[in-house]
Amino acid sequence: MITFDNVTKSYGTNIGIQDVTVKIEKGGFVFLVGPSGSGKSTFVKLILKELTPDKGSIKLNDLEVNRLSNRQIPKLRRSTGIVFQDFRLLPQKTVFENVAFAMEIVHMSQRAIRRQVPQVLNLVGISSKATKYPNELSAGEQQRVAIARAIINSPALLIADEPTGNLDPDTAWEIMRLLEQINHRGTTILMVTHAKDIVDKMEKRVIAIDKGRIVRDDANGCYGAYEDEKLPGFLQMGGVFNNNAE
Amino acid sequence: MITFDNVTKSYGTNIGIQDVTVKIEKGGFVFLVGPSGSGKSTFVKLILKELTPDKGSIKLNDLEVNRLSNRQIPKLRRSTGIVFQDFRLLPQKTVFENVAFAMEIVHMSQRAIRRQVPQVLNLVGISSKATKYPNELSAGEQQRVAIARAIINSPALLIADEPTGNLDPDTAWEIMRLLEQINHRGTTILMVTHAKDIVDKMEKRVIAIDKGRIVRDDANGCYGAYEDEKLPGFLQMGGVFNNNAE
Amino acid sequence: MLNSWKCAFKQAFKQAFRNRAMSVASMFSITAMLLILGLFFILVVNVNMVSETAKKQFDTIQVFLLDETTYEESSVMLADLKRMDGVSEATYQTAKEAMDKWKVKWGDNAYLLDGLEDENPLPNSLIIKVSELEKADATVTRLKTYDGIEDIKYYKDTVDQLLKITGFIQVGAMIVILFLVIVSVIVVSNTIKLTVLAREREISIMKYVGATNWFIRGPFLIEGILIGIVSALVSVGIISFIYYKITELIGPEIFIMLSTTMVPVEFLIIRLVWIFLALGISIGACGSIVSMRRFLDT
Amino acid sequence: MLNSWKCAFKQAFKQAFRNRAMSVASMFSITAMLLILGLFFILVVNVNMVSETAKKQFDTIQVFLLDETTYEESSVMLADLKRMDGVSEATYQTAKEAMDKWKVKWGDNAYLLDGLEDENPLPNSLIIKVSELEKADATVTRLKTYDGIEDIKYYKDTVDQLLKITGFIQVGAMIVILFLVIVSVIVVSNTIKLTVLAREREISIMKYVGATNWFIRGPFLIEGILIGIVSALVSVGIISFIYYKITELIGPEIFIMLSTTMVPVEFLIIRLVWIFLALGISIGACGSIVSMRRFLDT
Ligand SMILES: Nc1ncnc2c1ncn2[C@@H]1O[C@H](COP(=O)(O)OP(=O)(O)OP(=O)(O)O)[C@@H](O)[C@H]1O
Ligand SMILES: Nc1ncnc2c1ncn2[C@@H]1O[C@H](COP(=O)(O)OP(=O)(O)OP(=O)(O)O)[C@@H](O)[C@H]1O
Ligand SMILES: [Mg+2]
Ligand SMILES: [Mg+2]
Repeated sequence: MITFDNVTKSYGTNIGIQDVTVKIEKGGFVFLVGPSGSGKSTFVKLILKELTPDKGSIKLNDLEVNRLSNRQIPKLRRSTGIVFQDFRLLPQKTVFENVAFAMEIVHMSQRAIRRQVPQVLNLVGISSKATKYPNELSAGEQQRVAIARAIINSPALLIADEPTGNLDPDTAWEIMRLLEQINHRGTTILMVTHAKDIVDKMEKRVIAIDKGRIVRDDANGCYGAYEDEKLPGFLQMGGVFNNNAE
Repeated sequence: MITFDNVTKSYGTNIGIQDVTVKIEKGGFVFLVGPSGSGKSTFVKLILKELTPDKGSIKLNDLEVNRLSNRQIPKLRRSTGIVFQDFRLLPQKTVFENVAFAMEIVHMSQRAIRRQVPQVLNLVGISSKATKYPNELSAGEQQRVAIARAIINSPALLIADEPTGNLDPDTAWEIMRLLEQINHRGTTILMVTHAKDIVDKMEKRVIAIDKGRIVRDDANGCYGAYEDEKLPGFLQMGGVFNNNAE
Repeated sequence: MLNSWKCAFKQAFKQAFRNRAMSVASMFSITAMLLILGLFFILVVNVNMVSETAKKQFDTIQVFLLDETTYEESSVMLADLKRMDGVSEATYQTAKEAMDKWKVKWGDNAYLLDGLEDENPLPNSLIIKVSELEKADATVTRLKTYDGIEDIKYYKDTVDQLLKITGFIQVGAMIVILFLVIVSVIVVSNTIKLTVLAREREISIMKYVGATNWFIRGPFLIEGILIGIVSALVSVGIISFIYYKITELIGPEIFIMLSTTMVPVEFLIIRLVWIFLALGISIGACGSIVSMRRFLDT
Repeated sequence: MLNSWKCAFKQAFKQAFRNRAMSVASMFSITAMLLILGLFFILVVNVNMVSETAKKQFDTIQVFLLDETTYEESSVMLADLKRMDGVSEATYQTAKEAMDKWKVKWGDNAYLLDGLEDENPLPNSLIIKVSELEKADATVTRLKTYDGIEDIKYYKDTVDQLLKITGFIQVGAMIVILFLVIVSVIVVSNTIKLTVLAREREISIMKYVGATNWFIRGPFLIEGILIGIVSALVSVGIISFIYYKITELIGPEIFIMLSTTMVPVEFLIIRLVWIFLALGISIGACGSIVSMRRFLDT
């Protein structure tokens, strides 16, 4: 489905990603993890041609993404469901219209829109907010609207950049269940996340990235081992503070 | 420090918070948890008079927040450090300037600004990004800038709405250590979060809110028990999916 | 396709309504510029009318005949002249008739001429009226080829001056109107650019979600056109009203002073509606397309 | 305090630079509006000059004396007249002098007057020049109280007409300029409103972080003023250049046609700089303050 071949993308002196070579199979469910600023969002943006790589080639199915003309980009994006880290909801449209918009751009009929949108809103648990505008929603609710918009067209590929960052554990798990369901229907899922417990419990393939390079690629992996070493250190320091205070 | 007395705030038909009565002591470290859309951000916004309550009184120290005139609001906000859930960085200013801005509005000298800003940026681990603009940062980096801006004036009260939502566990823990350090120096901290492991391990006071009402208030509490019951259910369902796929 | 245009229209109306502040702002700017243009249009049309009337008063060429020229010879000239292009009238005037005219003209001072009647020093003459002042010169050139003519008199200096002044006014007005159109386009496209700039994020989000350029442009375009139409109609309304009031107020005085009526309101409205609609729509449409280009091309 | 103004200035420059697109857009709009205003200013100043010159040509009152009025009697009148307010010159003209003037005036046709010289039908007269056309009527009323006067002649109709026309032009120009100023203010404040609207988020963030209204307003205000100043200078430059070119091109012709020179460029520049700076600065400053109000009052 997705093939990165020696891809490098830097922002001036900042490293985005560096020499990344990776392949994600059709129908897979992949977690992309890594510390803040390690290049995860850059990876995602490259797939959607929001950014152009400095070097290397990116393939989506058999499509050479770099070679797409400006006219072909909308088609690429329409065939992919995307949950952006910053939601990117249209501020002038209601929740319903935001989700409907994704269907309108693929020229679905108004009838189909009126039938499917409420279903999806229900699925992510925000059907009661259909007529609200994004700025009238809590962060978690906005995130769920973004998820609804991404999945409404049953895309072959769903890319989610931190889709549970603003959700409480319960809702987060519900969303994960939803994603797993969608994955089982055949959709390839690439999910960027920091949620250690989710990654650990799901036992899916985990690609770990650090400073723009892939440092680990585990089928059935877990979030990462490094933090186990540091946590006691932290608790110890917390202890030191406590002692000082007492 | 903060006293809510029977405070209700609704948005039209939407409930924000309802009949909330709570007191947070000076020097305390309090977690505010609850499902998405339960009214946590509303609670925070009420303290800063970003919203006005429909009913009830809110006191900050001995200040009756509702009774503040428009001219007094800036003073209230300047005396409080705030990390917004949506960061709210000034897009036209660099990281350095964003943090410096918080010092400028309290009329600190340029010398003090030039000394302290780099220190704080270093503390949150983004000193290398000082000259970047917010839209050139990853989400986690933006969040850390927001934290730096909130703590730079050593406020007596620090309110953080989901300050680790976009951070990897390592960085999140570093930030938590920082907050604890600040707390030990006497700053009252109110932190809204969904990070179950952080809340559980910190063993601080936890106020749980649901549908706008306070449902639990534990000194040395944990994130919540409810999810323990549901998790097995989810795993079970995941199992069902797996069976289907095989 | 039809469906998608219907959709675009609905979107445009919604957008325009939800962006009330911006739509109203753009509308105000376009209306303001059209008002200025309209004002100038009115000035130019009326100045033209006045100068046309003024020119009519200098359309006479006097041809003084030699005393020895017979009536028959002059009749031949007259017939020839009448056939000329640009001559609307040509008559024979005897010395007696000329003297009578002078007397009328002199009014109170006519007694000065009393002594002259018997030995009338005035010659017989031909009085030629030209239809277009610009052709008077050609007529005079032709006249000079005739025999039996003592002198040709026409208000060459006045005519030349008048032609020059009206020419200047016309050229000046064209320059000013051109200038105003350019300024209007700058101001309005700026306004629209700002409108679009303020919605940069909205546009970029649409792109990220996979909307094609025309899908995004459609509603903006229609919105621009709608704003253009509304502005055009509003400004025609305002201009017509003001102009109507002005004609009512000073029209009669102008008539007395310059012996021309002002251009009637209806004449203006009909022309202005079309000019303004064309301007408003093209400004609105081009404005939105041009100012969106930089967001769409990336 | 001083420090904070320095800071505000630095901020304003940075802001203006980082918001180049917006700043340039506002600047264009303000410049455009000032250009239109300047154009009108030029027109009005020149029309005024022409009409003043025209009025000078009709500043003469002719007083025809009865034949029996002696030179001494008329001298008394003359002395009295010279003391009158609004009279700049008063001279005695004999019948002979008057006839000579007529001859000069008639030029080619002067031979018509030849027979009249001996029995000169023209009376002695007083020639009065008035300094202000508007006071001619008062002078005439005074003259009528004198004895020994046969008739008073001055171009009352022409003068009245001229006064009316120049009056109309002046009132009209004031209305048009007022209208233009209003339109400019609308357009420019719209532009600034849009600029601010596009930075609504920025302003609200500053408020949430605890900045006072003046702290936020300062840089915007200074930015507005800077833009106003730049626009004023740019438009004065453009106007002066264009006007200079125009005077060079058609100045001499205008002089020949209307026997007035055009208003010199320097005269215009000095006035325009101040008017435009005042307008630009106040538009920029008021624009930004007014359009920020709605964000700051909440
Ligand atoms: N537009 C940009 N201009 C310059 N540098 C950028 C830009 N976007 C990202 N970067 C830098 O590239 C690096 C990778 O950013 P990226 O957004 O991919 O990180 P990330 O892994 O998504 O982090 P997070 O978990 O915090 O979202 C960061 O150091 C960031 O500062
Ligand atoms: N401006 C608004 N207008 C209308 N309703 C609003 C507005 N802001 C919030 N709400 C509603 O009030 C409720 C509480 O919102 P709030 O932002 O306080 O939730 P939260 O606890 O912060 O959620 P999250 O964890 O997702 O951020 C939500 O149902 C939300 O839809
Ligand atoms: Mg990211
Ligand atoms: Mg919230």
